[in-house]
Amino acid sequence: MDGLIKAINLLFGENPELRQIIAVTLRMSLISTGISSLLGIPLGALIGSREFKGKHWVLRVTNTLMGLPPVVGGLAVFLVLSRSGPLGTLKLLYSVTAMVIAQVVLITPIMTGLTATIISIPAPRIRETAQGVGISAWRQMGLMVYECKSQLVSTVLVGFGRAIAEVGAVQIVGGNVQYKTRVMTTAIMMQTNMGKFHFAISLGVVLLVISFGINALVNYLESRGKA
Amino acid sequence: MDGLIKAINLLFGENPELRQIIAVTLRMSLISTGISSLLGIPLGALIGSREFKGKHWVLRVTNTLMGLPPVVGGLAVFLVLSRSGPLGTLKLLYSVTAMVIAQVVLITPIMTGLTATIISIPAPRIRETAQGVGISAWRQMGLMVYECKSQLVSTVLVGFGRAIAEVGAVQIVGGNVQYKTRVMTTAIMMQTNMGKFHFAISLGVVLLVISFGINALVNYLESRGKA
Amino acid sequence: MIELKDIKKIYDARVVLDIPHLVFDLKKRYALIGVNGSGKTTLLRILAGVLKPDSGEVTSSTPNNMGYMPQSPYAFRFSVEKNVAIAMDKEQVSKDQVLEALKAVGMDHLQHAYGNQLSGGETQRMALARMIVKPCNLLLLDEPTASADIRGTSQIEKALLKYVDDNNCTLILSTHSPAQALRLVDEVLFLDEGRVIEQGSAENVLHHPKHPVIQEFLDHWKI
Amino acid sequence: MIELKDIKKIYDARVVLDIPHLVFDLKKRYALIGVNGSGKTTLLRILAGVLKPDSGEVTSSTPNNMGYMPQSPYAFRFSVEKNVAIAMDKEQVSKDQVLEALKAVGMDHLQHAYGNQLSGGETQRMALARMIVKPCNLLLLDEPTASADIRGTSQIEKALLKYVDDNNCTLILSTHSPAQALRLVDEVLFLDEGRVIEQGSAENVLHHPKHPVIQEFLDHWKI
Amino acid sequence: KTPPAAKIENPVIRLSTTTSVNDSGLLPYLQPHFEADTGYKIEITSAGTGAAIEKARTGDADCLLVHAKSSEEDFIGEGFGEERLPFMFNYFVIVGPEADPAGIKDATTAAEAFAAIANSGSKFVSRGDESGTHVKELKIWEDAGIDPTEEDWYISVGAGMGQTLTVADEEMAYTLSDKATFLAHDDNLKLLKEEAEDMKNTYSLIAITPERWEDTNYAGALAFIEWMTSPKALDLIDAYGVAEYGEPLFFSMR
Ligand SMILES: Nc1ncnc2c1ncn2[C@@H]1O[C@H](COP(=O)(O)OP(=O)(O)OP(=O)(O)O)[C@@H](O)[C@H]1O
Ligand SMILES: Nc1ncnc2c1ncn2[C@@H]1O[C@H](COP(=O)(O)OP(=O)(O)OP(=O)(O)O)[C@@H](O)[C@H]1O
Ligand SMILES: [Mg+2]
Ligand SMILES: [Mg+2]
Repeated sequence: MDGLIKAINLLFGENPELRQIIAVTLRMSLISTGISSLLGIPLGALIGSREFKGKHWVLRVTNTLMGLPPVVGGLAVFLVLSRSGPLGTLKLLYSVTAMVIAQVVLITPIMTGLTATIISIPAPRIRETAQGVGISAWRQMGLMVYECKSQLVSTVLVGFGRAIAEVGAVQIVGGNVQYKTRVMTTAIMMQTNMGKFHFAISLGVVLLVISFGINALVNYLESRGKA
Repeated sequence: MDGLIKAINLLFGENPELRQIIAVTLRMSLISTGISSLLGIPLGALIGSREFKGKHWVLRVTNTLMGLPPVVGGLAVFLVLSRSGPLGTLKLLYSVTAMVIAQVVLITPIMTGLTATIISIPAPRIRETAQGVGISAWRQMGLMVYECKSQLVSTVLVGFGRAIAEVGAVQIVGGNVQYKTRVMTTAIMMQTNMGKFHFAISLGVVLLVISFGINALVNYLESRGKA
Repeated sequence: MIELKDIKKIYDARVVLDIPHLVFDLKKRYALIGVNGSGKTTLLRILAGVLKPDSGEVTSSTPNNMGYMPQSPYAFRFSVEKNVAIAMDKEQVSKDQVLEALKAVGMDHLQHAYGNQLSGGETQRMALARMIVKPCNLLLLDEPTASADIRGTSQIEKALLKYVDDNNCTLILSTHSPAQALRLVDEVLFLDEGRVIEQGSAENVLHHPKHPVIQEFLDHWKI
Repeated sequence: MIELKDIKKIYDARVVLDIPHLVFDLKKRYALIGVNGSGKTTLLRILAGVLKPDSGEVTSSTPNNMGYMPQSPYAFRFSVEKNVAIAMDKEQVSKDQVLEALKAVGMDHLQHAYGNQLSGGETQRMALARMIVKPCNLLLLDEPTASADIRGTSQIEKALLKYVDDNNCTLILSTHSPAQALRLVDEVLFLDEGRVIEQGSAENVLHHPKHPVIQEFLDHWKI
Repeated sequence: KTPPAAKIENPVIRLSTTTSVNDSGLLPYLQPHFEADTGYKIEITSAGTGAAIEKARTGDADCLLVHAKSSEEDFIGEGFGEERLPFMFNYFVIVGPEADPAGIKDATTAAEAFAAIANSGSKFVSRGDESGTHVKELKIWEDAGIDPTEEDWYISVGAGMGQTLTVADEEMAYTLSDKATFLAHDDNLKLLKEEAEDMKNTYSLIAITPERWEDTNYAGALAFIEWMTSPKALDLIDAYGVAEYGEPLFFSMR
């Protein structure tokens, strides 16, 4: 309770830091969800919409990558972006960009796998009809995505949930640098390590409220889109 | 490379610790995935199979909880299980049971949300047919789950992926106690903290291989089940 | 007696069903006829309780033990046998009864096949077996023979008449075949744009329709 | 000329299609007739290339610009207009053409309705409009009027004949109506348990069948 | 020498400690000796100093091993712990890039070194997590008469020592670290400044009072403290790290 009041004070009071942290959090989560969706949905649709040799193995690998430990994914990105890594010269480490990259690595397999699972349900019927009028495999894929729109919106929200809730990777590649790459989860982690458990939980509640707001907004936009 | 060799040595060499860590990891991930599935799939089926007032809000809340930051979930479980918490007398903190509880808190919303999304696709048609022969709403739910079996198996694998990959919550409630609650991810985290990145990554690769094995096994069992 | 009062179903400002008053007598057989989109399925779904009308209500003089077969029945991913047995309560399931129902619709040879792998006509027949495997006193069938071949249609019609007789059952079905209506039912309801524009004995409505729309429609009735 | 050689389709050790040799001449009209499960859909799907036979091959003397309508065509969650237009390449889409095709099957009044909210017969008609909105030289239709009402059936048959004439198109359809076969096609292939047991002019096969199975089958042909 | 296990009522001791003692490998190194000598089993959980103390507050530890004097005194003042027993120490060190752009090697005190860093505008990574190390760092800035918090060369990461060292390594920046963590951490940083008295880092043991939670293993905590302060344990501590790093990581206080 005390922690919650403190968090709300931080949020609406004089101290602008929480607002700044929320801004970075949203920027990072939204951009990485966007990029992951743009990569994962087409890829998942590709896998889910067609029958091909080795599909089983592709699905297994995707499923496995869905369980890539964030710390490991984060470390891999770290090693690539680090000074001694192949992309070290870009000096991206400890930036929001680096966090977005790590998130994209983690979320894209999730978007891919879930999309493939969902698309595979109506795929056979759509394929038969679409092939019958000579629609190219690419356009078929597009039609399948369209037909599963509302389920895929849920998938995007799952991705967003992961992005906003993740801490391991973001901590490693973002570094939790104050005023720069500190996001809600790394701030929560920091409070936790400082033993301020209730304050950490309160920040968590603030994060959930934001998350819920985004969910409600997306659902509202989607239901309006249905007309 | 060096790290990988070291990890493999640890795995197959004299040192039995890695094997013990893997055993704890599997025990924790499998049990928590099992419990979450037993809770989340029926709950998701309940939500996905019916039309009721406020369904939208239930879905939004579920979606939001899918994005519960592991650290926050872990902290909440910590505060409940801690000696000063309501369930302190059970002395569950720093045990595999505590880790399982935290994982269940984190994974159940995911299982619920994904199940609801998937079940909602064939639900209307199944409902019309089943209602037409007087099948109770409960049995209808069972039929829907059955019809989505292979998609729900994917969902369970998603849950397992989360369970085996999660570190934040498990660290807080499990405490990373050697020979007791140390799992792959907390071990990886520890190596990371010591700057032993390549060794950490190698442990991550070992974890992914295990994950892949479980995936392949489940897929194999499932495809055999189809006959 | 099943009575409909002021039933209306509206989709996007389009009235697809509008029935001020309609009565189905018990133990009688009815056919719904009308062009595509005239509201047959909508009416059956409302009677079956799987669709809520936007206004009005359906009342019944006796408690109904109802069976309803949708236009595209769902076939589950398990054996045909089991697909039929789902209609029965777990304790009641009798292999003989299931097999008998399958025989009646000419599907006994496929009892072990997977429901979801059947052909169109086979699926419809299986769904019919599911309806007649247990007793009911109100049977609602949406185009029950649309996908059946002509031999199958004969067989199904015979099975249906037997079932309705055995169970003293009220039958309401929709069909695109006036000939089938003449063979199966007592009364025909002709639907047009969501309204029942004529109701009467099958003979009267299909051979001596009063309404010019029906006359024009029946001009297309060929062999 | 479309030639099938040694075509076999086997599901779980059951041979559902077995065609040692079969030829379809170009610009001719064919009907597949047979009981449920005799293999009509399987044959059409193999001809359409949406199903791979377990052995044998289909060869064609000329490149085919093929159109195939499945037994349960898919209706997309957008307008009827757009559902029809998906058959055309993006650049070609002409509103007039779409409307014309919809008119031909009696669906122009529903052009703005959602495809996935149509009735059974409406869905089938829309799917037919999708087939005839653009030219093709091989048209494969699986029970194209199974869900259509009798007026709709007349209308569709007229539209189909016109389309086939206009496009000089080979037509292969399946049907459960011998009468429809007589009205629409030159040749009938009678399928039984996956085999073509008789092939010949519609008149011969349906009025003077040689095979006793067909004779027995046609006994059920009523008005 | 092993006392019979039957005499021990509750054989499990929950020790809450900071990452530095655990990740440096000291505790895992001492643990088997302690367990063999006393028959107790010790469960070590490590976290940031604040969290480590907080876990003792919530009753989830029997014994505390930390290095933050004022927090420890608060803890005892609130009646959670019995007595603070300093038993070993090491030194904070200033580490940085090998090139040492600020030239802190020539500084005589830590404050002087910090001033040199500030003057050269070289990057400095701060733990920023209110840990003992962070508090020490702020104290040195104060001594140097500099407020770095608004400077753009000052990177506050809010993280543990290991992560802070990683950031410093990547950013080619300076940072203040405890020596043990620095030596155990793999990086390219160089130890540039090692001070005596004003950079001392003292570790203490605190037994949690059994008054609050009746099942607190007070006897176990006392046994652990007794063993840790025994000549044998102190010798082990003084020897730890010599083989690997050529010098001890911790120094016992006798
Ligand atoms: N995927 C499948 N797996 C197993 N059996 C199948 C599968 N698809 C079709 N069959 C079987 O093959 C047989 C032929 O099916 P097909 O759909 O070709 O029949 P049809 O002549 O079109 O029947 P209908 O008149 O009912 O449409 C049927 O008995 C059917 O059960
Ligand atoms: N969910 C819906 N949304 C909008 N319109 C609908 C919906 N369901 C049905 N309709 C429309 O209502 C009308 C009546 O549909 P219904 O299914 O009752 O027709 P029907 O008489 O059964 O036709 P058919 O002979 O083709 O089966 C149709 O024009 C259909 O397009
Ligand atoms: Mg209908
Ligand atoms: Mg067929």
